[in-house]
Amino acid sequence: MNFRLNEEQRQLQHAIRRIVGDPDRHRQRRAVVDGAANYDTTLWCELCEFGTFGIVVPEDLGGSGLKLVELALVAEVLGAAGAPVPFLGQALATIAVLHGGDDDQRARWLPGLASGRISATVALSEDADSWGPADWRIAAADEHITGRKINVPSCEHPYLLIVGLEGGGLGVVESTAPGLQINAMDGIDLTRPLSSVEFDRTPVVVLTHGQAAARRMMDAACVLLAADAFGGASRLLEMTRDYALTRETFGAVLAERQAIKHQLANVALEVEPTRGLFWFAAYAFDDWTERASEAALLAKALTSEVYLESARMCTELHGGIGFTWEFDAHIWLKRAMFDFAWGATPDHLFGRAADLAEW
Amino acid sequence: MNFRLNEEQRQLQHAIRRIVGDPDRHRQRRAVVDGAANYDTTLWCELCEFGTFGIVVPEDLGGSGLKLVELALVAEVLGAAGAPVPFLGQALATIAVLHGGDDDQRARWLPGLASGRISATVALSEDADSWGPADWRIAAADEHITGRKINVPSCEHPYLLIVGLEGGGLGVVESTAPGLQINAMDGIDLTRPLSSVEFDRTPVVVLTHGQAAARRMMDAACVLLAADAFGGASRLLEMTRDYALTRETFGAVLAERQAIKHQLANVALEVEPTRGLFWFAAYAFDDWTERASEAALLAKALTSEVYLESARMCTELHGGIGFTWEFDAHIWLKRAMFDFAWGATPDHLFGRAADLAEW
Amino acid sequence: MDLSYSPEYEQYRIELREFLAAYWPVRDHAGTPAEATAEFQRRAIEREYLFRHVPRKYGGSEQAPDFLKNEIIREEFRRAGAPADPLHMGIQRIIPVLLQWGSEAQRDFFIPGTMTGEYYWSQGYSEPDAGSDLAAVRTTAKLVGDRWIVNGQKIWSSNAYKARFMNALVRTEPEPRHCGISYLIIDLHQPGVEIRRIRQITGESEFCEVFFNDAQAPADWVVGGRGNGWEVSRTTLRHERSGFGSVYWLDTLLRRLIVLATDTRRGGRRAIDEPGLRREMARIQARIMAMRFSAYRDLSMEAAGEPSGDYLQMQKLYLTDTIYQIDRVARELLAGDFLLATPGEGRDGRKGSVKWIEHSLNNLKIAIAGGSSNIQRNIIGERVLGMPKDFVGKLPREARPTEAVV
Amino acid sequence: MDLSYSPEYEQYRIELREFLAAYWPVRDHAGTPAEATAEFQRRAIEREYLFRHVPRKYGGSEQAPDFLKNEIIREEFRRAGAPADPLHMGIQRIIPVLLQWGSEAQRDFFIPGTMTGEYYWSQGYSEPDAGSDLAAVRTTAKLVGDRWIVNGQKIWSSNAYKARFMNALVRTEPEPRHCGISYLIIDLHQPGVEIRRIRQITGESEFCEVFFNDAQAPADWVVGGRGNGWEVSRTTLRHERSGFGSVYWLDTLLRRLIVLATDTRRGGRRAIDEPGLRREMARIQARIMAMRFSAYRDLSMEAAGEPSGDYLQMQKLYLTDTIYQIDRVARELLAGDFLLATPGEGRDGRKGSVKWIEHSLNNLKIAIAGGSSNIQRNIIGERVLGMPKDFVGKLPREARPTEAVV
Repeated sequence: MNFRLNEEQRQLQHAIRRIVGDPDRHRQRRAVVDGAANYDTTLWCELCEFGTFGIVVPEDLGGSGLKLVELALVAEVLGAAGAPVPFLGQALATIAVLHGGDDDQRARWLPGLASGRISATVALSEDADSWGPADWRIAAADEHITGRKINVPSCEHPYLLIVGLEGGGLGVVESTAPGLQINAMDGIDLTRPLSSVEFDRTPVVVLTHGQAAARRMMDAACVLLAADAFGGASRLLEMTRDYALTRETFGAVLAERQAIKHQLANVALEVEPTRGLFWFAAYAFDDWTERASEAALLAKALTSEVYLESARMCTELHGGIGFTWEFDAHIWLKRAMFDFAWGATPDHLFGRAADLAEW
Repeated sequence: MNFRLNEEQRQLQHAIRRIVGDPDRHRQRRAVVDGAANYDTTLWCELCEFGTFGIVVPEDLGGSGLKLVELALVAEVLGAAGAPVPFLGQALATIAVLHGGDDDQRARWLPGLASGRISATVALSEDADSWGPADWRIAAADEHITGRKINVPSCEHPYLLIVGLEGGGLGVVESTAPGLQINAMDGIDLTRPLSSVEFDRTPVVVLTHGQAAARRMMDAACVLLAADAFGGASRLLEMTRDYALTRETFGAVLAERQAIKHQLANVALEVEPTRGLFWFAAYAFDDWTERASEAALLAKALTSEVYLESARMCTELHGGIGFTWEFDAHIWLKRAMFDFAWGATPDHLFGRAADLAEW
Repeated sequence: MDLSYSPEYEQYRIELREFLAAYWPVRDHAGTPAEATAEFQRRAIEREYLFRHVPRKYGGSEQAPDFLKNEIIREEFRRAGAPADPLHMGIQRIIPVLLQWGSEAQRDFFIPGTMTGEYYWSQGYSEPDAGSDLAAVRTTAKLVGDRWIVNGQKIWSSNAYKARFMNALVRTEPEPRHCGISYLIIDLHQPGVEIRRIRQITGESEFCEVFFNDAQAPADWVVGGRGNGWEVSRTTLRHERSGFGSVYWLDTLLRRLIVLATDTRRGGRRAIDEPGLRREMARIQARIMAMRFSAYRDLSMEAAGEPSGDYLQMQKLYLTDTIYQIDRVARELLAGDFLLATPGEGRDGRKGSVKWIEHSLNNLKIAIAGGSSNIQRNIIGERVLGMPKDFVGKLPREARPTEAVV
Repeated sequence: MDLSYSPEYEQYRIELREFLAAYWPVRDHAGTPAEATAEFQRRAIEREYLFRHVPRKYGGSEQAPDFLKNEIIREEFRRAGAPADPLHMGIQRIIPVLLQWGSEAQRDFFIPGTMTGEYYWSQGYSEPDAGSDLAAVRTTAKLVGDRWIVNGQKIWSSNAYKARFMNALVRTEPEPRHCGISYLIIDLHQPGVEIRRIRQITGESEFCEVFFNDAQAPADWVVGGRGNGWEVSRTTLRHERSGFGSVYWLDTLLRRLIVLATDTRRGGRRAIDEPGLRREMARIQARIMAMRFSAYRDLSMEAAGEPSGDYLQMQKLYLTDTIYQIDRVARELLAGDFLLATPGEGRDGRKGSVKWIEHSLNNLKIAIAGGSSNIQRNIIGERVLGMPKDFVGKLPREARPTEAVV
């Protein structure tokens, strides 16, 4: 037993950090935020080439046969980088097919999903107040669906849509199918745009083990968002610490003021322990499945709450500059809003964790 | 319209401050806390002589015909002083008879209550989780009652007990009545001890307008406890500020550390605005009765919560000395616990205020 | 202690209601809506309801301060939906400064146009490396003949892009820190001034950067004398302290929160029926009540000539915290709509959510602008509690003991 | 990353269980219960389950550090209700100090008696005017012949009234601040020592004041050399950093909170069925989970010889905050019982509440003892975030700029 990263995991994070650390990536993120681009397509290609989405896919289907821990470690780095790529949808769609597909379905889609040749996303919630399998109302009738999904993480050319179906199962819709309309929504997080999707008698392939896969996918969503939140919060804390060490007001740098030192210490105090929490949730997903849902719910709930609170404090500590569009802090503040709300808010998740615990 | 104290009100507070400010009073408070006495009987006599309990009693019944505002201003000063006197029971019993008695009942008891010649208290809750008229289960049958009340503010020789009755009315029991047994409870606040009272076919006089009076009395309890809480919190803040200005650690007084300055500023920020809140609640009790219950509930809920949080922070800022019995801070910490819990906790009161607001 | 209005004030209210009933909205007016409003305002000034603190000679109604009348005017104008005293910077801050510090010529020149709205103002205090630290001002003004030649840069000037004048702090004297600063009025419509709007995280661009490159100002546009800018500017800041404005605003926010909670369903039930949420909202209600009556108290004391209480010095931070508590409740209620810059897309009944997202970002602005929360805590610690001022920044850097970080 | 135990460790656990099943509780022992327990402990040391960090020559089992074995031992001893390594100060702190800094003679003299419990220790760091500021120590020890003559006063010494020895910081050298301090062992059973118990706000008297009036100590009872007391004491403090003890404790507290919430009724329903309360408890559960696995991570890294993470430096403050969150939930559930030092009087089923009141007061002690929360924040700010140390107190008072308070 040990609970630390092995050499491969450290190298994985190091490699992704190198990819997202390129100055071109920072420029592209800014271009996306300023509306000059929808995604960082270069980054997307590099991540695909690296095999990011094959991480959890078995080797015989074109992946590297690793676990959610490794994918979460990537999510952490992308969260820290504020990477404008449709990671979430692709990762969740891959997990859905992995756990929900029968042999044929897996063989048909997983190699493409793993390589990124097939881009994909997930269409789950139907209104602002609900996300989960129990709330899905679109029914597959005669292998067709009609209805509307919102808050769908978008990608430029989604080829596959994993759709939550009535009864808690999952369906696969190809974007070339008839009766499909995708409209951009006005998302607050410009690095992860959202769409609404209308289905009008659109052909659907129902995933054979969709119900079990849906629960797994929801757990994975929580883990990946918690990892993103931890990465983002850590990054903002670091940015703010660096700012406090250099920004001079009233004759002293901010960091020399004890009140500010303590405010940042309080942020660090909330952020750092959530690392162990999302690690455990990721670990439990594959290796301690009885605790997987509880850990995933708690990880997403606590970490996203901490992220949002930290982002507010860090932005506030920057003073006026933090409130400007030009300065990057708001990119993470808005990512924190995304992580807070996508897939259900902390209140909701804490409540479900309490139910699971059978208190 | 104005919302400030008039000259008489200022003089009233000044006079009470002079009474409680006598060094003998501090010594006696310490004696009570150390178990050498149950009350400060000298202080009690002085308050009675001063006419404290006649404040809200009409002049023709031996009082001074003032309002709850004046009584709350006294409660504030007693709260600041941590005065070990059975003020609460006496004040609430007087208000119960004032609002609930018919002419005969008022004439019989109010002059004695006003002068302090009749000492009295109120017996309301029957279990730890409920306080209010709707929860009272002791029924007056044939002018006798049987049952048990707990958390009764005690006084050395209570002559009258105002008892909450089934249906939300009030009864008066004389302590000389048969079938009455009073036992001390192990209260956390040593300056305001509590008793349980057993009635066994004990004669009771039902107050004619008891139901209306009970609601008024519960509102008054909230106002007086809010006033006590404001006074106590202000006093602790002042003590801690003074300590911070003199206590030297690591080469500087505590007050020179910005983190501590800000922690105390945060305490002041929570405490000071509750003054206007309890003033309004006291004012509304007599002069804006449609808003009286809402204001009383909110005042007690917010102020007692602020008191307890402030007391914890102030005690913590004293370091080790604050954790000693010998040092006075815990007297107010435990009074804060009393104000928090007696007459229902903030959660309960906020909930009732929301119900009143018909949200 | 008396919250009822005396007969005199009740009568005042009745007359005001009659006035409003008669003249607002303006009926049968031949001109544009703006002209109609202007006519209404002229009437209201005549009747002493507006511009009460401005002398008659400048077009005001020159009334003694009376916070009760102000309250009644505010309440009744609100009720009628009538345009009350404009709240923009020029009228709220410049006029009081000019009245206290300005020369006769300055008052005559600036006040009337400011009142009519012709002269719109923007404040020039902060600089890129100064932030809240006004004494660190580096923009200079040099007197050359009868003109000040201004060079430097201001930032966070609200709405400078649509303002005519700036009231700026500039360095005119050789003395260090705040001793060398003057309060100078600068015409923004001149070649030496360049204005760049700053985009905020909400996407709006209220704030501006203003660059001075040999911009000019007449020699006699310094207000309050050379080198007195620090003191003059502090007068102005004191006028930021409003009475009840924020309480009315919070009332509105809480009402909208209740609507949001009523319209939101959680687990098949109305969110507003959940005990925990009800408690949170009641706690907010209690804080609003505390604010209202604490302000009443302090203003009553001021009006009676007594030293006012401590609350008004805490008001801004208490407001900031209360606003944030509202936001924390709202963001959970918004749920999925919290993801959207324009929520409610495709669903009914929650259009109001749009403003909640703005609110959620804008309450950060409240925490930062007008003296950050940490500066507010310094003020409370020092002025209210009498604790010592920080000297960390006062010490020359070479005199600061250093020790290796462990 | 692997939370399962390897076969080797699983085997270790099985053997330990067998051991415990065989020897605990001690059966058919002729002596007193204390003697029976002592015999069990001797067996456990023999089998290398206890005193693993103590060399064999002093009676320990001299095992290499292995946090997994420690965990397994802890878990299984807990499960069996068997007496594990005593946690009192002597064993947790003195033995490591003596092992690292002590002379051979000191180790031989003090360690065996400490292990058997014969020598009970109390720590003498704080002084009335020093608090957490150990460098301000004023108790002196002067070497006269072959004896130290000790004069001064210590405070907050836990259980000094029942201790035999004190490990004290005393000033032996002329150098200022922490340079002149030595780590001296003092026998408390001598005429020059007076001990006064301090009553705490809970009514208990765990802490003591200790007065030295020409008390004596042998010349060679200084540990780690003269003037090195500061460094020696910091070694000790590092040993306060426990692994999972606090997590197990929080597990227990949360379980008891759930019982309390289940037994409490609010408005006719079980309190635990209220959504807001369930969320609060789940949030606490999340924090406990975060603590457990963050500690696993840092300890795994240490065990692998890597530089450990930052969590262990934050553990104490995170614990303090979590404990307080538990208290805030509990006090509302206790309702009227929160008024009572011994609640439950006259009602059934809530006897457990007694401990909640103690808990409510004692969690203040947690915030204060072992480095106050503000000191913890300094540590996090400086050591984890690399921000500068405060110099406010480092500056001579006459060098501090002063300015009149506004």
